[in-house]
Amino acid sequence: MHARPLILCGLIALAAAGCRREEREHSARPIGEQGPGKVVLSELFPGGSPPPGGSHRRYEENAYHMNEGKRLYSWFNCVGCHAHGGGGIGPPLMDERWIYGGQPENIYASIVEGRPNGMPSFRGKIPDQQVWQLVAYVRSLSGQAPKDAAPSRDDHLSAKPSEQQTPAQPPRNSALPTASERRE
Amino acid sequence: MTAPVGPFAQSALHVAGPQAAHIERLWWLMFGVSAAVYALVMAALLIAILRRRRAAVEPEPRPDPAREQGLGRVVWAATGLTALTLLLLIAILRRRRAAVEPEPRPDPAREQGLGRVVWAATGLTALTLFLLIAASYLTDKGLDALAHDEEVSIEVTGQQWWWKVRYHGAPESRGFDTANEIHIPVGATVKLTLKSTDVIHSLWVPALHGKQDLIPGQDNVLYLRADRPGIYRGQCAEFCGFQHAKMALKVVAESREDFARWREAQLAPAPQPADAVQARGMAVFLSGPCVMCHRIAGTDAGGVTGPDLTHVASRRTLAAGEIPNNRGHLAAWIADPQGIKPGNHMPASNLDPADVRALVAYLESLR
Amino acid sequence: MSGHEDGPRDGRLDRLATERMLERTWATRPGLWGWFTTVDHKLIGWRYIVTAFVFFLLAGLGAVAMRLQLARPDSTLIGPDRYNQLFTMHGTTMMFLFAVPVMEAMAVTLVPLMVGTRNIAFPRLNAFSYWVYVFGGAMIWIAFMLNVGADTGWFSYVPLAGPEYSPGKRVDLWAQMITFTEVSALAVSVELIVTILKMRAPGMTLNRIPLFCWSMLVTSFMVMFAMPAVMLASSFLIMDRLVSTQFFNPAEGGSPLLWQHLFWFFGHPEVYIIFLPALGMVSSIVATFARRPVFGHMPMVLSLVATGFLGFGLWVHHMFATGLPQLGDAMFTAASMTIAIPSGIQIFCWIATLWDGRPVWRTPLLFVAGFIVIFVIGGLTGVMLAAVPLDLQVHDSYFVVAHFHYVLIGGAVFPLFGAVYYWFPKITGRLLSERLGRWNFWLFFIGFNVAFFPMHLLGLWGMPRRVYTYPGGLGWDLGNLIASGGTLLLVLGALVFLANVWNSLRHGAIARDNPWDASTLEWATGSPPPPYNFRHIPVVTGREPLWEERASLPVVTGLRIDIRELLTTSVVDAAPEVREPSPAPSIWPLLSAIALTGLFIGSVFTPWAVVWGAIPLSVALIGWFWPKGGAGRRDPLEE
Amino acid sequence: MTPRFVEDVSALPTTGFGTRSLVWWGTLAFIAIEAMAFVLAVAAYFYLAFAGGESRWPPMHDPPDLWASTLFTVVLLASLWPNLWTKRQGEAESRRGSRIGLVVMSLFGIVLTGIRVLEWGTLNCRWDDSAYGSITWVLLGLHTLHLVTDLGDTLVLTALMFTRHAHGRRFSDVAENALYWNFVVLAWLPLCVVIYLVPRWI
Repeated sequence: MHARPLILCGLIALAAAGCRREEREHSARPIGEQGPGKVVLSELFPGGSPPPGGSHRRYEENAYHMNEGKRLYSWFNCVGCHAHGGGGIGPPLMDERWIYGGQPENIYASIVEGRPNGMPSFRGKIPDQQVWQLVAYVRSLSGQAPKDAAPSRDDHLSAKPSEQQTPAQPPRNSALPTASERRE
Repeated sequence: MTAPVGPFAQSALHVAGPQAAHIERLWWLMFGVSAAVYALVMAALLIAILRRRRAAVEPEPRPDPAREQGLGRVVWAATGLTALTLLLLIAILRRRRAAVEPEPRPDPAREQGLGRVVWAATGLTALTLFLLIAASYLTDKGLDALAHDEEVSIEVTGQQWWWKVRYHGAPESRGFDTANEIHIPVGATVKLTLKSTDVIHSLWVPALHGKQDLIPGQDNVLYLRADRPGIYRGQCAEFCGFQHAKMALKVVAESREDFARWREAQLAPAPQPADAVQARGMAVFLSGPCVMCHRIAGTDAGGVTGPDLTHVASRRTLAAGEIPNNRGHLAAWIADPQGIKPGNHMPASNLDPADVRALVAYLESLR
Repeated sequence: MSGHEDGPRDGRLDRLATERMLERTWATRPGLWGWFTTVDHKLIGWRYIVTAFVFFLLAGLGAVAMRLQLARPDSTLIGPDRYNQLFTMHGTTMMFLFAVPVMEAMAVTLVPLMVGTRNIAFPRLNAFSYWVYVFGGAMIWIAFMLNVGADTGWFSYVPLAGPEYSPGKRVDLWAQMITFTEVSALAVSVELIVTILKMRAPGMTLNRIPLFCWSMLVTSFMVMFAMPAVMLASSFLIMDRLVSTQFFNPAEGGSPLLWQHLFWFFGHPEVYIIFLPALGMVSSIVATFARRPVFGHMPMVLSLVATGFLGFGLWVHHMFATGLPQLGDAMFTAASMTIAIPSGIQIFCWIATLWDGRPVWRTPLLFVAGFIVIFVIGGLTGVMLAAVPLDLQVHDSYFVVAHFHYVLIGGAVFPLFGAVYYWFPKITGRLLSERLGRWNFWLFFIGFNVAFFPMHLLGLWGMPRRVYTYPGGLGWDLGNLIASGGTLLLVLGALVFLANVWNSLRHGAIARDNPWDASTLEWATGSPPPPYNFRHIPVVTGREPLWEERASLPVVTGLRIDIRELLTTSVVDAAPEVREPSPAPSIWPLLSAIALTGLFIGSVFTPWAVVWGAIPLSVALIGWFWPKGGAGRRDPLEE
Repeated sequence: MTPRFVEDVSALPTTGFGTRSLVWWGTLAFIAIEAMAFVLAVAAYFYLAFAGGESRWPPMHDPPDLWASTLFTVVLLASLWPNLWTKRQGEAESRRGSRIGLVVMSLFGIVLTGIRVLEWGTLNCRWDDSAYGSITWVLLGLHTLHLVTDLGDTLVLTALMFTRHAHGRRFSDVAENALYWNFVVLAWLPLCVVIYLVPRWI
């Protein structure tokens, strides 16, 4: 009997979290409405700057968006260079090292603007919402997303533990990889 | 909004091929048997209810059998499903009688008589069921009788929420991809290999055959034949998510000549733009979001996750049977796919209206 | 043994003193505390029934919303996301939160009265099962209100319900709801089996058990052997989604069809779990109103048992379109059609009973007649669906929707409403209105047929099920409009029913002990029954005890009445064996249910909740098991 | 209705063993439910082995090592004797015998749980490697759940037997607890064959 109010409070808390996590918005805003106010073009971007409006939080806390990001990651062949996060031709995405910053708007910029040495620009090709979905998913690769919203295992061959089970690795900025590192 | 289709283009009772015809025959057999059984049961129930109506006026523990028989005949003659229900209604509304003493141990002789009737009915039920099992088994055999020497071999892959259709050729370079529309020659056996890359779907073209599931990790096969030319609608029959309702396809059964002509046309690469507008459309296609998912043979567009658009203009519908394929609907679909089919995987684009016009002109040229 | 020897016994005191003492011993304390701690099977049973009907109304409202959406082609009233949640909630609620629980609830209320005992076996487990059920149901509906409603259908086929295609917690909550309801259903079935086998009144030998109790016995056994399948399946699903097991992932050695096998191994018997209790209700009603015993008691019992066995041999007929080997298909066709025989026998026996009896047409019998008229159609279409070739056409079409509504509404809901009209006076002490009852029946009967008969045609004409909209021009428009119209009649019928209940509770005619002059033991006590059910445990001398002993009721004496004591008897002959103490009220079942709820819901978010949640659960269970008081007082039971 | 006294039951006992005990029937029913779960889990194992996506079984793993399970099985079977002895003590309503038996059985339970912990390390697979790993873990997990549950029961009952409640119905509880342990032992034998030997055979 005394547990009732407690349960109620718990439910309300869960509800608030649940709504953000479970929303399924499919009406993507059309392409062209570009994300963060200014897209930085320099090669070196300091990470750690607080997100401007926090609009990307919507994506990172939302299971559906992150799952969409996961689908697009494979549909748009990100796997081709970055593998399932382990890296290959491109840098790995599941560790704590970020050359161009590991904050959402950094990753957003990398996708939209492209980066030297192979990362093409997808400006005009990937609608804004899908870029944010990809950003959220990419961050979940290094465990940056809430565990109850991050994608679980694939229904295909599992190349790595699911994003849900990836331990969080807070992003550290690192300089451009040295030549020797790149060769590895 | 919806693509026009004829009435009963997706009906299991308006069949166009031997497989579906076998099943339709079984249906009518079962319907006939069931209707007869139902009429008998209802008649029995009705008599059970009606036969003692006089008892209320003058109690009669053992009614005269001859009269009972006569009453039975009358009621049997009056049998007919709706009529029976109506009679039931009247009979019940007219009955009013005081509660009577219960009879905890009914007369054994009467019980024996009832027992004989019940056993006879049970035996009859078993016999009927046996016949139906046999009929079902024979029909199943009949479905298998369609020789497995297919003239056309088609691979259908279910995807959320459209159908990828691949025609195998010999050599394989004579194969091609299309979507949401299957052309088959009339009178030819067609083999459909059914696959899925995401969730379970089910292919159902009632006019030609029953349904078969498309299951990830498992290939199912369906043989069918169309005996009449026509356009038959089919639809996904296994719940597959958001847009399960709008995952339709057309089967176009045409003469062998028409089919051969269609096949040759599909094999060709996409035609080059014929004018400046189309050329601009092609440029928009190649530089915009379209290329991320769609392929047009003969161009740089090589996306494989969406439908192949090499000959998109030759298809009758867009968005898996949802809208007719014409200029207006095509433009609407490009501008706002989420409005037409919420939740589907095609994102809205924010192209300049002139670009959309050019893009539509280009896509319309891909016959 | 010591300490049980002394104390007042029934039969040694006068009637009033006996009743006063029994009342003091068995009554539930007034107030909230009593409400939370009661172990009286009647209170819990009524609570169970009311809760199940609330879920019935919620799911029914969901159906109305769906029919509004489908009334016209290309309707945009409800979008796909909401619609998919709606039909999932409708199916899930109807099957897991209404149909099975309401049948078990009727049994929890009636079986102890019918077999002539003072309380159900393991009454604390009974209280626990109710709390678990209500928490599970509340969880899934609160989730639905918060837009976290499951949206993969009541069958939740993988991979659609798997981790990749159903992100978020929607399906996890659904799967956990299964766990809740299964725990409660399994607990109730154990209670019922033990009550029916061990707690029957002396003299109620095996062949004198009322048909309703037989049907509940068979049902309970079916629950015991069917529900583990779905618990296993839903556990696999949760583990796949939460800790990345690979049960249903074909790329890693799993199989999506494993889900279907496990689900339907439960799912088909489930239909009979819902249907068999209804058959028992029909038998009770027919016997009472035809004024004679049901014809063919033995064939009826054997049919129930046969249905119970055959029910486990049919699951593959839900999977004919998955491409299984043909020989297996043929076997399942034969098995599926064979089950029509025991069903047929029962229908024939009831008709024979009505034929030979002198039926009194009150509302309960009206519902039984409606049941036969509707259910036979459902049975016949079921035979059609068992034929593989025909199934390939109509499977997952509206034909199937029509079929199982004919079977489940015709076969279970109509008898259930008949049963409510029949036993309402026993439960509440007041009769429902006959006039409103008839309105209720005819609105239901006509509304049901108008709503569901056209669906047969829609299915044959190619309309698949589980679609949130459909295009016009395929010949489906009119049928859908008619079906939606029928739904409104059903709603009216439900309103009449609610009005009838509401009105009767306040102004209904007061019921005597045995208002219908029925033959089974529940009518031998007051309406409503006192907390101790019977002043003296009756002795049964025939199949229709109250008809055989019209002058006075033979009873036993010698049970203690100052403590909760009841009589257990031998399984076959019902010879008295033990004066069995029965547990007193306790708060621990509720606390255990809360602890279990915490564990279940927590485990949706982190697997470690299973470990941490086990601690409060263990504490609560130990509290439950730990005996109270000193010698001579009742000790709690282990299970 | 007017009652007519026909029989006096006041001489009946207030507790019974075996089929005369309600708890015995309840225990049996729960055993049946759990046995069904085991049967279905084993069926799922064979379904995955023969009809799942793997061509080899076990796929890319060695079969589980045998030493821990052999030790477990031997100790488990050895526990049957003290268990049956305890059951007889309960049925004889011997307070001392029941106490000794329950203490011994608690020790057996603790030792077996310890061996079980080691056993998890010998499976040579993880639950998320493949369907083989998943079903193997679930089979072992199901049995562990029963093992731990019964250990918990036994510990609570042992504690009870040393309190003032050690009389009357406690003895039938002792007998029913022993019945459940028999189930835990018997259920293990087929599971052991499936988990440890079947991968070597197919």
